[in-house]
Amino acid sequence: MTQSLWYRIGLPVGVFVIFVAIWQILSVTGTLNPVTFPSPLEITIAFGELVTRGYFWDATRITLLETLLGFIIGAALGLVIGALTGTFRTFRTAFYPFVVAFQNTPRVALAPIFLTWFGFGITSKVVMAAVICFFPVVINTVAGIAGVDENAKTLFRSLGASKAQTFFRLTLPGASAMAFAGIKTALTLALLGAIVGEFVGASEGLGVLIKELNFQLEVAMGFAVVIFLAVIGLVLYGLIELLEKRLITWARD
Amino acid sequence: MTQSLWYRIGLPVGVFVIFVAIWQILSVTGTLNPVTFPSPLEITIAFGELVTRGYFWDATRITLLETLLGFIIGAALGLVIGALTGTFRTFRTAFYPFVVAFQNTPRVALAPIFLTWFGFGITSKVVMAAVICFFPVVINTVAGIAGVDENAKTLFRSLGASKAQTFFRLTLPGASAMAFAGIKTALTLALLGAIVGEFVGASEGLGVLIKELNFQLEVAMGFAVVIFLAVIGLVLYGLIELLEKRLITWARD
Amino acid sequence: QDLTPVNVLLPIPEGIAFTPMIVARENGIFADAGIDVSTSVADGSGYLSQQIVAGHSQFALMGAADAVVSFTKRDDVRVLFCNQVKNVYRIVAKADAGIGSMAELQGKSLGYTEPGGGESKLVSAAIDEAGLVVNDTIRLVPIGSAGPQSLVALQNDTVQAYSSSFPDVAALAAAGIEWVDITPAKYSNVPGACMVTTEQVLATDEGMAAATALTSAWVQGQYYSIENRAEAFELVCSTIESACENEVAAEALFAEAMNLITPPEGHRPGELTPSSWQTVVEILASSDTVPADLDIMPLISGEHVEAVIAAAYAGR
Amino acid sequence: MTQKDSIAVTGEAITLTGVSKTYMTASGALPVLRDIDLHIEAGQFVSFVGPSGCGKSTLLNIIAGLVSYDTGTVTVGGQPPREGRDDIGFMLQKSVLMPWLNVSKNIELPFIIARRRGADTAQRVTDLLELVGLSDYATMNSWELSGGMQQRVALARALALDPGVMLMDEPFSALDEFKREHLNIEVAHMSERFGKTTILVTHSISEAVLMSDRIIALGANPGRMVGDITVDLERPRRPEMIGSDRFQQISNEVRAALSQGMEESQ
Amino acid sequence: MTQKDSIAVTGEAITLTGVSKTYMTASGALPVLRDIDLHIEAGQFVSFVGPSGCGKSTLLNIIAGLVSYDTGTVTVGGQPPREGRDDIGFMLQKSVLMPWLNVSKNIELPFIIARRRGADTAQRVTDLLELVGLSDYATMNSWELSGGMQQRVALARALALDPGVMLMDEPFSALDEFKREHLNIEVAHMSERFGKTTILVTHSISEAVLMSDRIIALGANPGRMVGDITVDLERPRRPEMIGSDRFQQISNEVRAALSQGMEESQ
Ligand SMILES: Nc1ncnc2c1ncn2[C@@H]1O[C@H](COP(=O)(O)OP(=O)(O)OP(=O)(O)O)[C@@H](O)[C@H]1O
Ligand SMILES: Nc1ncnc2c1ncn2[C@@H]1O[C@H](COP(=O)(O)OP(=O)(O)OP(=O)(O)O)[C@@H](O)[C@H]1O
Ligand SMILES: [Mg+2]
Ligand SMILES: [Mg+2]
Repeated sequence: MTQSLWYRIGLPVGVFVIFVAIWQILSVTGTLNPVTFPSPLEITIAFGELVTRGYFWDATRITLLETLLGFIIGAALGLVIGALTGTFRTFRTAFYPFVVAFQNTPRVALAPIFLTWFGFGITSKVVMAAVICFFPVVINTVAGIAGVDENAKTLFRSLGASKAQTFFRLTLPGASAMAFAGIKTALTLALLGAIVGEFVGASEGLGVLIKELNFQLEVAMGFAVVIFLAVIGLVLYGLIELLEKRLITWARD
Repeated sequence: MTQSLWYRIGLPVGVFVIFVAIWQILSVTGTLNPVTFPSPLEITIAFGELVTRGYFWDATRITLLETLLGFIIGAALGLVIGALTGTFRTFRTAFYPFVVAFQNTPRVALAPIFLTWFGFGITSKVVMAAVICFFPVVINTVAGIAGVDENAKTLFRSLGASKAQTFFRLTLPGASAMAFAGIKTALTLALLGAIVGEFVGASEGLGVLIKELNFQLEVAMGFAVVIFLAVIGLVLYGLIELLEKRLITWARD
Repeated sequence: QDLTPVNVLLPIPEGIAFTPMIVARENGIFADAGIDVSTSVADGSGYLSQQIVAGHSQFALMGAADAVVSFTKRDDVRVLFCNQVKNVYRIVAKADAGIGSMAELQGKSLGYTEPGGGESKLVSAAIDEAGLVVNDTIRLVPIGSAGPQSLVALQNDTVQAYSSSFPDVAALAAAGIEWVDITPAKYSNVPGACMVTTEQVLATDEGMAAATALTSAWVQGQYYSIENRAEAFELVCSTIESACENEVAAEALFAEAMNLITPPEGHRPGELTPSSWQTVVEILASSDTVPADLDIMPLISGEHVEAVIAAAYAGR
Repeated sequence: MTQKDSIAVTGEAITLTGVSKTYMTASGALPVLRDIDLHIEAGQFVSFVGPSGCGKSTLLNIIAGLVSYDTGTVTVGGQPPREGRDDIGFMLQKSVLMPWLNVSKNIELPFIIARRRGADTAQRVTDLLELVGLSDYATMNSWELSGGMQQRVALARALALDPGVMLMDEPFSALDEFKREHLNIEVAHMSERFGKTTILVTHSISEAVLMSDRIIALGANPGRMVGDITVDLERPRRPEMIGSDRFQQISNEVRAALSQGMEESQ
Repeated sequence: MTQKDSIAVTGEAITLTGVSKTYMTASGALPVLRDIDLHIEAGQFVSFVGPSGCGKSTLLNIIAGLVSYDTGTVTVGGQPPREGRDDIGFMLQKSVLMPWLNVSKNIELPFIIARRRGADTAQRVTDLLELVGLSDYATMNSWELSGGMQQRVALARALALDPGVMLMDEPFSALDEFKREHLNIEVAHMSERFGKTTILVTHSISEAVLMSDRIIALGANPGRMVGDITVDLERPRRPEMIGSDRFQQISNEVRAALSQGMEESQ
């Protein structure tokens, strides 16, 4: 019953090709309005033009910078807060309800407020990215720490391990697989946060570029940028998965 | 070691009160700029005024409608696609990569496109909400189906259960606890999607109201709306948890 | 009798800026003309032009710059009238900054709402003309439309001047910022938001009828608003409560809105003037968005457009 | 065909001739069973013991019709096995009760799947509950029961359609030794009382001796029969027998057969 | 204090006098152990058997210093127990190897925690690996080992600091009967060889008889000693002994003590 590699790769690629082909045909026959729904060919050509433009790469750099800074800050804070929450009962009781409450607030509504607090440079976008990717890391870190094997804890106690030893030699590695799952989600969310931030107010970045292309009715180019963002999302996801494989070598299934 | 109820409720409430008190003091002493950071008292008063306004409740109604419609459509589709993906290997191989790829796209970037495709009425916000809450449901449903006890499957086979019987009497209830966890996330995300949609273009709704109040520099009222959204998020979360408790009576831990 | 439904796309939600439309609706002028006008809203004109060019919508009220860009993409795009006959975009300096003209922005920071859109083109054109260079002799900061963030940016001197559409300028004025208008004079008569449609719509009897009814009723709304300011203000505030939450801001905004729909001596409200449209082309051409030799006349004239205009101003 | 209003005596004979089975795995063909010849008489209680991975479950699944075989023939009550035969009851290692169904609904499940729920089903469920001593727990949630009670519900479910043949794959492995002995005796009694043909897969030699009429010892690589030991302890079985000399003799016979089988494998 | 370069003989005596323990739970006070008096000589191998929940683990944890007690005194090698005493080795039901550490790093863990890693640690780990027969697996990931191999790593780890006392809480419960017997014998041999005082908690009577010098039977509600049976089988122990008459006699004695205890509890 194991599927061959050919099947596992061929089938989705086939589906993709058919999808694009139908889209192209619908475009050529005029069923799809070229203004609101450019054809794959037009989008490809537009992308070809886009990559020759310096401003496109500037925008990409800015957005990536915001994403990565936001991710690093958000994930690091998430790990620290998650570790505190998971380790100290009182901390958990006192602050975790707020973490959960905050996670249930539609955080885009905060974008304008961040603009006010953190200014018009990249800081407010970095903060938006950080805030949005903070929560999954906290929640997964807490869950990971809660999931550390009780037997292993007993073992460490019996060995007379200090609090620090238990934390660094058991809790941290034990929770890391779970925490990393949160970190993986966080990276994608950081990109989202950066784009939201740019939409609300920014002078540079791919979010801004989408708006500008929209004004100029360069719809195909706008689509190209959106698809490019999807690819960035996938590449970031792939990279973080690679990192995970290297760091959490012992995770199975 | 069990914490008393008093402690579990008193501690976070205490933290909240202290937080609000410090905020109020900083506001009164002028450390916080009232334009960017109105005091809790001002926000409370502004909220008191807001609830007397008809337009506030109209906006609430619209946003809730978008959220709930988007949630119902997105969650229902997510369940169906998740069930197909989880049940049929070929379907999974062919389409799941796209589900994952799409999940990694910053979907706010799609908001303008949805506006173009689905018009300026509430449809585009409903679609945004649906799209954003679709994925967690798909992913959790697939995971839930994958997690159905192999032994139970063998039991059903030994009883000679038909595909339909196995699906409705084992797979569906067996996956429901996991799927519901996705549905819980989805509801919060639907609210987020609706607000994002409104930010990009809408004539009514709480997202629009936030913009309008910001424009008039009614900052305290703007904050009140954001906090109100947080409360809506929490209430929705609470309701869906209640529903979960009623439906998935057998879930423990 | 049955009213014909007409949907108009707006770049911002209904509010004080659209007083003539609200007057026309509330006072039954639209109904008398046989139409029932509803609106849909997107965040900015860019989305509206897409809808018009794609043929998904029949009428949209959009910035003049967007109308011109649409026209370059689809040559049967037509403008019927403008809601404001004067420039809706302003470049203003804080009164205490000692800036009296564009040229004096040298070494200063100019706030503007956002990149992309007609306003940013006007800003770049104005900066070019003043001989300034962005990121060198002048800094541009996107501080968004009126709101706490732009107010703070002005208060704490992050920017010394601001460019945006008139409602933002008015709202910030109401919040205590004193302005000096430094918009170059040549831009003062650039049209504001204008009603855009296509020949495709006007070529049908129904489309022509709707366009005529919409234009004449809206223009009547403009006349009424100019002549009965107090009543018009009252009407808008009672119709759209949320827009008048801050009364001072609302009044300031209303005054400015009226100023912009009030035509210069010898002109009619909403009237299309070729020279002001030519200015729009110049602005866009300076940033290579449209060709400098674009012939703008087909956009604002032609058999159908003229027939609509003739009917709208009949008797005025 | 089967009586529905009481627990009937309906043992069926099981015959395997020359059964072989090879799994195709990613790393090549894996022969799991070779040339199994086995005849089990109607009403006999047989246990399969053998090292992990020797093919006990595979063999049981073949008899249940859940797994196909490559060569040979299998008949249960004269018919080839297939899934969903309601004269074969299957009981797995875990009790796998559906947590969303209460105790009696769990027992009712086979009737629903077989589309045989009728006017008499409720009565039948009541009888079964009484049989396994859970009459007072009919409407309990299945996860509120202790492990042993869950096993009894699974037993009632396996008996629901009154099968002539009971197949049990390590049904008691989740219990501790004390509870296990207790349930062993109960199941042995039930089987004695209704004369059903029963096959039990187990890792515990004493469990096999305590319950069975006959023990089949299996060896690994590939799975084959390395011993066929008759258990001539009197019935009904009692826990005290565990200490008896005869019990120990038989246990040692099984142990010896298994050791022999292991050596041959190496 | 302890020799580090070889596996030393360092058994220590364990004495409990009048030990009682009551847990405070949400539903009130739960007396778990009452008046336990027990003296275990240096080098003795003792098993605790008894029904689930009777307090076996609690008693073991008290001796390990992991759980406090209410009344009485406990000494291990003359000292009161406490966590982190490196003359007490603890082995749990699950082998709990750290998956992020390879086999030898897992064995090294006690040295690291006790801040006793030195120049000779590597040699010591090599010795231990040899002792448990895993020399070839030093750099394997712990999750790549079979269950039995994992148990042996856990054993090596428990022996790492060369403790005089070994405490084992159901260390073999995860294994099937065949693997289990094999490991039982190995551990019995190790204990014989090094003369360590050993306490084993188990649910399996035959495991207890096979390995121990003495078996303490516990009864429940609250936990108390209901039997103290001496196992006079010769050493070294061999698997064949399981079938012997003496083995069965002793098993039955234990069984009887447990039944007795259960009746008293009801
Ligand atoms: N579906 C399958 N595909 C491939 N190999 C299988 C499959 N099922 C079982 N096997 C292999 O067949 C052999 C026998 O498996 P089986 O489950 O019958 O053993 P068992 O005797 O029941 O073992 P245990 O006592 O551990 O339950 C094992 O080597 C196993 O890995
Ligand atoms: N931390 C605790 N708090 C409260 N009660 C506890 C605690 N630990 C154990 N108990 C209770 O004490 C009793 C004895 O538990 P213990 O784990 O010692 O039993 P055991 O004999 O080891 O059982 P098993 O054979 O199931 O492992 C049980 O009723 C248990 O519920
Ligand atoms: Mg098996
Ligand atoms: Mg225990």
